[in-house]
Amino acid sequence: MIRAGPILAMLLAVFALWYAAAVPMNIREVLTEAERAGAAVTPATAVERRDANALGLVLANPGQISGTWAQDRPRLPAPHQVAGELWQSTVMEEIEGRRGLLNSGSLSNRGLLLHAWITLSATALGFLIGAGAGILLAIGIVHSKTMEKSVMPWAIVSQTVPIVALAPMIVVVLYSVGLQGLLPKAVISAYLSFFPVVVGMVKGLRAPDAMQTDLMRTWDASGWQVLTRLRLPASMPYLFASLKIAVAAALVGAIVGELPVQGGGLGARMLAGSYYGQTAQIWAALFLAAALAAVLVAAIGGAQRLALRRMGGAA
Amino acid sequence: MSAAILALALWLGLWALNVWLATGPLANRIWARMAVPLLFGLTILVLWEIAVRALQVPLVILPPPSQIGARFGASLPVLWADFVQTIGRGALSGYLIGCGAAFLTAIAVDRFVFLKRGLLPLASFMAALPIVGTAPILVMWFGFDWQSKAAVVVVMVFFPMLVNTVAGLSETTAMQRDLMKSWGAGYWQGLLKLRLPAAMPFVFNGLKICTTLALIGAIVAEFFGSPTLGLGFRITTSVGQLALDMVWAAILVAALAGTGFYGLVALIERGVTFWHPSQRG
Amino acid sequence: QDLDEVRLQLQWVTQAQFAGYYVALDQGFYEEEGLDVEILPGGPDIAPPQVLAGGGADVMLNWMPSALAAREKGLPVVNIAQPFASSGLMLTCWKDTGITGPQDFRGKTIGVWFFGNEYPFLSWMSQEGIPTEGGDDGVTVLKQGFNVDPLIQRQADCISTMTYNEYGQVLDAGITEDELVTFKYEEEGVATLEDGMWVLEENLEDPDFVDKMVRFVRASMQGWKWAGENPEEAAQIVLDYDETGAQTEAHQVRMMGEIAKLTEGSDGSLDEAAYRRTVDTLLAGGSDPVISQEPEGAFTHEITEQALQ
Amino acid sequence: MMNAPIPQTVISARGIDLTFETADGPVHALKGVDLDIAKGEFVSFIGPSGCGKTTFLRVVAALERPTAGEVSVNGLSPDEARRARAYGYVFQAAGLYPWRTIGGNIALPLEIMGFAKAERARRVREVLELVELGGFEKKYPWQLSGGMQQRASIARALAFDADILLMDEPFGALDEIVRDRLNEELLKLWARTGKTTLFVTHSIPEAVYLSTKIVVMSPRPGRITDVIDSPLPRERPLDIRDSREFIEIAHRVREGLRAGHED
Amino acid sequence: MMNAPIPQTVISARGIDLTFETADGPVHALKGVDLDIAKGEFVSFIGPSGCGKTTFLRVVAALERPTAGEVSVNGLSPDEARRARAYGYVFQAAGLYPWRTIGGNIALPLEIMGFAKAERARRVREVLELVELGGFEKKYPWQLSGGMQQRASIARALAFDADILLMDEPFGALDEIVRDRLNEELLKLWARTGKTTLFVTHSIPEAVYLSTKIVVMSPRPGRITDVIDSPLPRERPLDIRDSREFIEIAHRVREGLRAGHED
Ligand SMILES: Nc1ncnc2c1ncn2[C@@H]1O[C@H](COP(=O)(O)OP(=O)(O)OP(=O)(O)O)[C@@H](O)[C@H]1O
Ligand SMILES: Nc1ncnc2c1ncn2[C@@H]1O[C@H](COP(=O)(O)OP(=O)(O)OP(=O)(O)O)[C@@H](O)[C@H]1O
Ligand SMILES: Cc1ncc(C[n+]2csc(CCO)c2C)c(N)n1
Ligand SMILES: [Mg+2]
Ligand SMILES: [Mg+2]
Repeated sequence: MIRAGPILAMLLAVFALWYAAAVPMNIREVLTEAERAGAAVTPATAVERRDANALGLVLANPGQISGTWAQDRPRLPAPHQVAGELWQSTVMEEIEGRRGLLNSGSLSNRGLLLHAWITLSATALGFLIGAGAGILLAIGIVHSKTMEKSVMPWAIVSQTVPIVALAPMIVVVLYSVGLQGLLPKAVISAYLSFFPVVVGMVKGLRAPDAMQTDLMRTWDASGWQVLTRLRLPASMPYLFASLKIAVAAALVGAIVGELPVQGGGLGARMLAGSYYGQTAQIWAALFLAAALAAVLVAAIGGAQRLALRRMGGAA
Repeated sequence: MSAAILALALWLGLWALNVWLATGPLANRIWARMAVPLLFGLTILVLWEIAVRALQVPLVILPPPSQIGARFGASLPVLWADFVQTIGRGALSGYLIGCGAAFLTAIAVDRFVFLKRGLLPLASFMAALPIVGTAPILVMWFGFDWQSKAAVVVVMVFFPMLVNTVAGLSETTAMQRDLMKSWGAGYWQGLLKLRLPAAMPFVFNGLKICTTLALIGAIVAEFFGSPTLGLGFRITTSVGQLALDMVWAAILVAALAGTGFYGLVALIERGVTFWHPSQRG
Repeated sequence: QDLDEVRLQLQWVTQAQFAGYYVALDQGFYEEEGLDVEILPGGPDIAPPQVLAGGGADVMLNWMPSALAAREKGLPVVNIAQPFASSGLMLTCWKDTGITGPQDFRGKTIGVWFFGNEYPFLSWMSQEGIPTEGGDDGVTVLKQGFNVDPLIQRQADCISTMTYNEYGQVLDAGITEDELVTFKYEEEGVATLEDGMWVLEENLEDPDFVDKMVRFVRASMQGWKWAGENPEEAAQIVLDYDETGAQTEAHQVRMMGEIAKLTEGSDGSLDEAAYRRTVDTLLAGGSDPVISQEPEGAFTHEITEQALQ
Repeated sequence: MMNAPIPQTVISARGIDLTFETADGPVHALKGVDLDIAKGEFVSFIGPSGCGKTTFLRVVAALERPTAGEVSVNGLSPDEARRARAYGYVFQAAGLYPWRTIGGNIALPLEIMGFAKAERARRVREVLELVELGGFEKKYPWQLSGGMQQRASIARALAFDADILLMDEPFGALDEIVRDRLNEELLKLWARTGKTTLFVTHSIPEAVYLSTKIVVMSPRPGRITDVIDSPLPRERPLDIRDSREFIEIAHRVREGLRAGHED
Repeated sequence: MMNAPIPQTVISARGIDLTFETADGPVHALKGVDLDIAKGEFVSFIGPSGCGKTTFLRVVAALERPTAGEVSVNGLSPDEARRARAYGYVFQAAGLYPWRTIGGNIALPLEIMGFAKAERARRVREVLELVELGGFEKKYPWQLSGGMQQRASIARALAFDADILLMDEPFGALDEIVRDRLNEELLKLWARTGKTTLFVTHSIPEAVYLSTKIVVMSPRPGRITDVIDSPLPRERPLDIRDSREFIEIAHRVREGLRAGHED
């Protein structure tokens, strides 16, 4: 209860701000519509309003404020519009839609749930590939000076390549060499998620202090024993911290990989929404994606608690 | 077949040279330390060139590095203008505004538990908003020019910077804080003389992460509308024109700029956090 | 029996612009021809010629300027059929900006699609003698995103629209036709051919491939015919195939109506006069022409001739 | 276990209880602690690990608030005394700020208290001499050995001339020889300045050697089991440690400690 | 400063030099160290901070390679001896792995050395009894007090029955009473097992109480300044510390230390 208080207060503040911001953001179009409908607005013509200050317009036409929260294609949809769209495109679509769960027996492609699922599966696959590759690379880096010196700088450079910008092209190229379905998106996901894992795991695998590794030496432990008995357990807190970042990155990767809209997914949904000027649709997909990220991060947090409990819950 | 053997031989040879450079008697020389990653990069480029030529990959799929280099050299003025537009205007101003705002917010969040409890979860939610969705909206709000790119960058860098700075500000040990208290230090004194210096390693961690994010944000935002220049513009239009060499030349600019940007921040970090164990080597 | 596989790369997301193909698929026209067709939606980030080059598709739909440019870039693509007889491209401007003709574009901001589709606009401007570097004397060109917001938000004075899609979106946004001025490329004499079917030249040496294409074109044209006759159903079929579920029915029905006007009068074979006009427009592109030489062998009538028998 | 009130009491604790609420349940760190400390006294606290020595010092310095009971420092509450900058606190570990040089570390409390620049420089030089670190002003903490860092942290606590010196095992990490020398110096310093000093240690000889009063504590809950007023003279050469009185007091302290361990 | 060769020498060091190359220039940690240690001896190393005690132990355990000189352990090189698993090393801090229970920590070297599961369980139980931690097998390190952790770490070093025990200030962080108790127990253990033991400490009484031989070192560069063979009997009750011999040896050690500090 004590913890929920501030969040609720902040949420309220955000909603209030949001509603307030929607007024000047949308006023111009509202006035234009009102003018078309024959109402008297000041200034009277769109040309005059074009360079007018938005706040000034609001003050000059206070009667039109409620219209800014009820537009069809708002610049900034009001919270209840987004919530309504979310409700429509998840629950209502599945219940009532021609292709919804109730009527067709499978999730509707006009609803968001199917797209969230598509994105989620690409994210999961990409995350597994990326995290796995990241861990292996980190192990290599920790064990080989040459690997460290040659690969590490390029791992950094690799992240300065605007992969997000290349994603569509890569997906196309992969598609043309026969990689289809989830895999091309997962490759982008993996590319974005491997880096945080490498950085975190290199730190984590090096976390044991000199004494802990020296002890291993006095027992004449093999490299493999040191890895499994010391480095890996010691790296767990670092691993989970980076996995949380990585899973969020993987989600972004999957969404970006959906830019070529074949196959659907939340990314395709957002873009298609933007092609057809469906603002509410973009916002709904956007919020669902953020919620998905929150769930994924929370899931990793759960795994973390479980693992740390099994490891004595010290950290 | 012979190309495969040639590639393999080259790979093994260069790798062996690298092993020797990295672990051999010269390993501590500065030039050897620089040479190792460069040699690794060179190896990849050579293998790329061989692969593209041997497999006769169509130019419109993947051009060889030599052609990319030639295109880069021939298009310097265009690429320079793109660089100025995307990185000089969009990324840089967004980076400064976003990181600055996050820094100040972090100080407020650190001061008021209420904000920490209320704002941090919201900020993390905001961080999860994918750029693909936010960019079109921000382009719609802020117009086609660099301002909308800066806005996208602000949204992208805000959260990582906030989280890092908040973590950094609470990085002091109880003893360090107690000392301040025992001297009767006020809030601002504690902030300026203790918490901010102690936070610097984290602040720079955030600043480094944000360099690449800023770059990516500015470029991707250009997909959703831009004037007729900029790296993102160049990449998309060139893909459309099948000028893949130009696409890669633009990517090269982005990677060079990103690496330079990152290196610059890392350099400043060295100067500011010289005292931190990770910098003392 | 074994069906021959054909992959078709569209140049935009699933919408009624491609109704003929979806109808042919849905109504089994392809199957009747012994074809197993896979339709790959496109989008603003997919360059169909690249997909073709990489072997990701057998046929692509492309606008002729972009395809001819690819041809000059060393990717020999050949037009095998041209179901779209006329162009749907136009500029849509606010009337209140005072624009009445192309000469009024000076000093204005205009949104243009790039990605290979800027060519017709650039050659039009160079024919008019209007520089495109901005300033009072020239037009300021924006790379337009893929919706009509820039016009509605008045970030641009004019934007590119297609008669069948974006123009409808502008009207859907509540703007009335008399608030707008439109310039159809067709009417300005700078029209270039749009959605044509293109394949790689080397594939045409393979008789089996040619035979496959003949059947493909035949079935596709049958689809277009059916779509023109049953616009409502065609729109519904398109909606069913849309994987993003983003379009609305009303919009697709209207789009189908407009598309039918563009395919009208085409039996799929390329009209050489229209081809001539397209090439001339492109060659006239001023300082930075889209194509620098007269293309050769960029089309063939072989397929359509066999298909129409 | 109260000792008679002494004139000019600087610190007076009455019935201090302190309970930490932890996830595993409450930890009773201090229970019914009464103590009076007169001006200029050198009081050592000794007791097994976890008996509440540190906690008591922290209560005096207003770094911890007791659950029950009253502490007054010069008639003020600990918090008022803290804000009046009455304390010089030396923690068990050196606790130097790594981004400041030794000189900068010592100057830090002076900056915070608003000393003028020249005065700061003068004082830094002075206390550095005192702890034999002249010439190390420009070095960073990590460039010094543990013992030198500890001395720098003592210098920092001395620099601003607080009335009350609180030292929590300041010599824990040092070897016997250095420790002896620093003990001698601390004693001299104390004799010269007459600062009221509260000193925590684990070493019985150290406690006996330094103190005018030794407080023996027992753990869980932390209580005072013995308060020994030392009969040793103020002048104490190192070899006083071989004297009968010294050995007797040491014996009494050890017995007190053992008793604490037994319960 | 060599003592006469003793039959059955286990460790023999001849002219050991060790110089660390650091950014600030070379640090001479050890210089010309000669030492012979016979089977079953208990050797304490004492000397000011930074004199090279730890470094010497590390050289013996093959964790550091000397710049010059020869060490042999049972006629082997230190590295061969390490691979023959001749050492049980106890570091200054307990160094238990926090993700393993006490039992798991003790079993770890046994796992690594390939002991069978039943044998591991048996030994863990045995050494836990030995250090009086029976019943704590399933606890995690942080659930134990510092003293108990230290005992667990000693148990870990004992479990695999190495010939040579190397202990680096194992009791540094404990209070006097607990330390006394552990000293007594360590002595009993040593008497029972007869393991050759090398023990680093800062405490003179501890060194004298435990050792058959005390090595006094001086710093920079680390040299041996005195080697004292203890005339004390093997059986040592705690109050032997008040005996004349004890005090005499302690005096000699203190003098040796002071001399080291002077140069
Ligand atoms: N912040 C805290 N939260 C919970 N328990 C605490 C806290 N601080 C101290 N304690 C507990 O209070 C008791 C007294 O601790 P204190 O640090 O005062 O002991 P000490 O006498 O200084 O011991 P040492 O000699 O080991 O320094 C201990 O049992 C300790 O575990
Ligand atoms: N890895 C290293 N690199 C550089 N110098 C080192 C290193 N290890 C030890 N030294 C230096 O070698 C000298 C001897 O160190 P050592 O740890 O052996 O001292 P010690 O006698 O164990 O001291 P203490 O009692 O403080 O533990 C010191 O001056 C120390 O600074
Ligand atoms: C990046 C890109 N921009 C423009 C087009 C041209 N285009 C061809 S079909 C179509 C849809 C109209 O509703 C458009 C805009 C393209 N293919 N790709
Ligand atoms: Mg304490
Ligand atoms: Mg040591």
